Amino acid sequence: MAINKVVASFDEAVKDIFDGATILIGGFGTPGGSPSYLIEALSRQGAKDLTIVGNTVGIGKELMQVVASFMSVPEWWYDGGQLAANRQVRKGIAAFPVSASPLLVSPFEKQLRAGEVEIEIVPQGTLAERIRAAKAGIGAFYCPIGPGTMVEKGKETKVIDGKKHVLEYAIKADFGLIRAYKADRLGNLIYRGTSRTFNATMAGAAKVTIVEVDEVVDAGELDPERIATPALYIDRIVVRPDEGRAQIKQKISKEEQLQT
Amino acid sequence: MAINKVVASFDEAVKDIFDGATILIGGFGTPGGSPSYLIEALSRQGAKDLTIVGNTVGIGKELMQVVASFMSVPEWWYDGGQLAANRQVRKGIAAFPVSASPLLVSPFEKQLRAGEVEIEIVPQGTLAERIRAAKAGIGAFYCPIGPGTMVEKGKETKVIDGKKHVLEYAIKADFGLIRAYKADRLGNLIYRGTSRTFNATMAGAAKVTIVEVDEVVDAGELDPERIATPALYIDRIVVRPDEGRAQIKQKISKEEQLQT
Amino acid sequence: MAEKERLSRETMAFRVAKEFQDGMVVNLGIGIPTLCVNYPSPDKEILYHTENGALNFGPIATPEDGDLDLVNAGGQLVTTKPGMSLFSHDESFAMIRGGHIDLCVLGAMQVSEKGDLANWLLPERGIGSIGGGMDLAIGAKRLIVVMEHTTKDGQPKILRKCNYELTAPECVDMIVTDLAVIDVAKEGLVLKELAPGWTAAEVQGLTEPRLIVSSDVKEVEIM
Amino acid sequence: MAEKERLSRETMAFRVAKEFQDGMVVNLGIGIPTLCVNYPSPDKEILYHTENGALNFGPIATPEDGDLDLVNAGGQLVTTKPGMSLFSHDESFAMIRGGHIDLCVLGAMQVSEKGDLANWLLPERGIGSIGGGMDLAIGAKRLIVVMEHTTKDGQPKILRKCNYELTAPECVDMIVTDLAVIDVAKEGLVLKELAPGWTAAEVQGLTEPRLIVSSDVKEVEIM
Repeated sequence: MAINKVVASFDEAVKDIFDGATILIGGFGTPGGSPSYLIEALSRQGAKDLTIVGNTVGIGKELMQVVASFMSVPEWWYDGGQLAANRQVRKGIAAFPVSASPLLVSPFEKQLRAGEVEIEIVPQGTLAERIRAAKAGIGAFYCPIGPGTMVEKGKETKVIDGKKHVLEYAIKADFGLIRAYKADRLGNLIYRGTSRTFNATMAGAAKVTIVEVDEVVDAGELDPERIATPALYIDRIVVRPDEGRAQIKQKISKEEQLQT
Repeated sequence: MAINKVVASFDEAVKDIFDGATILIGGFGTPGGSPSYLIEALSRQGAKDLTIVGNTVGIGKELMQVVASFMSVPEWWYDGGQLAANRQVRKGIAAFPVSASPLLVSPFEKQLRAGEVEIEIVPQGTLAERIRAAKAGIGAFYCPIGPGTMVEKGKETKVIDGKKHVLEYAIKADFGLIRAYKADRLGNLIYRGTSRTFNATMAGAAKVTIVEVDEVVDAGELDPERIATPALYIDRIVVRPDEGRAQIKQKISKEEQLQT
Repeated sequence: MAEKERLSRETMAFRVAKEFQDGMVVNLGIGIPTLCVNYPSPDKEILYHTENGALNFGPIATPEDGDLDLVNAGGQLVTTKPGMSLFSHDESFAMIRGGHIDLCVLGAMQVSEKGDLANWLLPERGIGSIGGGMDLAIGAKRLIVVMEHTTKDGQPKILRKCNYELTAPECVDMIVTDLAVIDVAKEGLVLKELAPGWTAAEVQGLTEPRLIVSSDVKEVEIM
Repeated sequence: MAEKERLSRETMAFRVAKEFQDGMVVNLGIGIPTLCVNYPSPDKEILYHTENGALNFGPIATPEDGDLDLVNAGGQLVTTKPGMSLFSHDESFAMIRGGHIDLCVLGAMQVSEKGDLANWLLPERGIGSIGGGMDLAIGAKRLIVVMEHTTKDGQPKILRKCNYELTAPECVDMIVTDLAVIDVAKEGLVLKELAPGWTAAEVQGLTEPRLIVSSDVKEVEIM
């Protein structure tokens, strides 16, 4: 039997996500790297009390209309804010939980002010490293970021080479929702531009990693030297509908230097 | 001024390596990934009391003649064994310090038996991770490899998620000698096949990283998505003489699937 | 007395960019720092790093040629450049934490006389976004803060001790404001340059800790 | 009494390969384990991992088409395969340590009744090479040891307690020898299969700890 990790629909890909699960959500907080269709499917699926882990916790569709004034906001863009708006989130673990402007208040921030959700704020690099630690089987690590700030609070510390370090633990998650450019049926992935970001970091870091791609190509079509995520990190692959792809394909033809 | 990290000769590239320095040596223990010309230059340069860090400590030219019966041994292959044979090594840190057969005794093993050098044996993955930790600014990490074995001896331990972990520290080195396939003048690198190995791990992990490549290409010729080592990790680039390149180029034409 | 003129955001960025040396790897924070990209002298080759995973990317893209898959840390669409590389988030912060960034420029809410930086949490909001600021403040080899010298209410932002939550202690090397250029030195804050028309005493009046006036204090060069 | 026939290295590898399931990621140690690559049934797609940085590589290369830049962990030249990927050493061991390898097959000097493994240090040599064995023994989801049942002197290699330095404690799940197939279970060592012509009592006589004979003990299938 040939291995084939492609599943038929976004709904099928997320159907076993359970109440109380911890979910890694890829991307940076911009549309490019966001696993939009997976997030949308999870909001339809309705699992509750989720802990979501990512650079942001998302701003949601309503705020996206506001940021559209200074940032490109395609229709297909969904982020974790959709889950918060849908009241599926119990806790966020993020570096950017709120927008820079106090005037832009996301559903998550509203719920936070009302004491309905929890937040754990983690420096961005420490967040990436804690996720990688889970992928790489590292239990915890001494990190030089955080001493002398609130990040240090309640944590073990150790002075190494004269510099104080804080002990940070791996973030172990149940599911990872990520976004890539192309996959083969085995699960090898390549990304596009800065959309690699947290997606490549999260690939393989949760018990089950589900990836949303533009295209599935034949095994052997991806340059083995360029594969950023080897097949063994990936459990399920779903292909985005054409509208998303079309928009990006148009960009590609304009931008020859960013090789595809 | 355009950045240009290319230096004219191997001798120039290694001339400031000082007595007592700690040196990362890339590769796996096979000719493909070995920074052969840099090692040879360092043996000419003569720095003493070196600590060498790598998967092996090398077997040296004499033993290479013996292993030639079951392994491809090109003339240009040098490994850390050259430095041991030259009595430049005080200590090795390696996963494979001796050959599998007790009958194949390297210069390093002879000196070890005579009490003239020291060895620190490190599990291969822990070695890679300790080198990466230095590159990534992580002071130390709790590793699940080693509990219940001699690797645990004298180290701090911690039970995380019911599993005992051993505290392992970053290996901080003065120089890294690595081997890559192509570079641009900025120091971006690509590797070829399994010769990526410890080379990519070590790139940027020492204070000064020196790379030996087959070819320097124009900036922009390397696919930005395929660059395995971004420019900021590299300090000096030296180009191998033609004989080494010719042999590999011949292989490439035979092996179309391994895309170049 | 009419309010004296302060340096524009562009002049502050111009001044900061003078610190960029040929071959440096530079990370620019959101806001005024981003503007610095326009001013290094053309004989210098600077490699810009953005924490969302690119090194040596090109200038901001025009709306027509932008690509959603190529953005900087502020979410702005940028362009490609020969010799660019792309990488994951863990790799990007390995670069930062591991000391591979030569210079970082960040905005700030407060800076203390010891170089403590506070730039992420407004107490009245109760929540803020750390982002990558902590990592950059500790990890970059040199940190320049660029900010207005005082708050909107005219209160000093350079303080004996920050009262906002810290981003990192003792991390700032240099402060460029709309009034002055100040080095954070072992002996204290050294006033190196003044905005045209301003005196050391006037700037001291808007600064909480004592400034050491450099013997060769000069005027900030205007673009 | 003439010495009874023991299983060949090929048959041992053939038996081990029956444990490979469709879609598994498998890492093979040096020696007999390497031979396993020849025997999984063709309807199964196996992704082979080698710790020096490749996944889903092809068979051993002939001397003519070998490439020095494509070797397995034993230093043998191998070939490419569609769907192959290449990566650094830290990434490769992130895969191993992080539990992404489904099955690993290693050789051994000694195995204890609790599944402790000793496979790297001969006491008489005083020094050995750990290599990646410790990482694989702990990191792989399932570990099969394949080895001769006894030493060259006829001494048991399956012991109550290993007296050589350990590779890892309690890591072995199954032992395939030239005499038997043994499961390492909670209740102890369970004898599942015997080499043709051998009795459980004979194998017990060459094994230090007590073997629990499975109620459905059968003969090892010969190729």
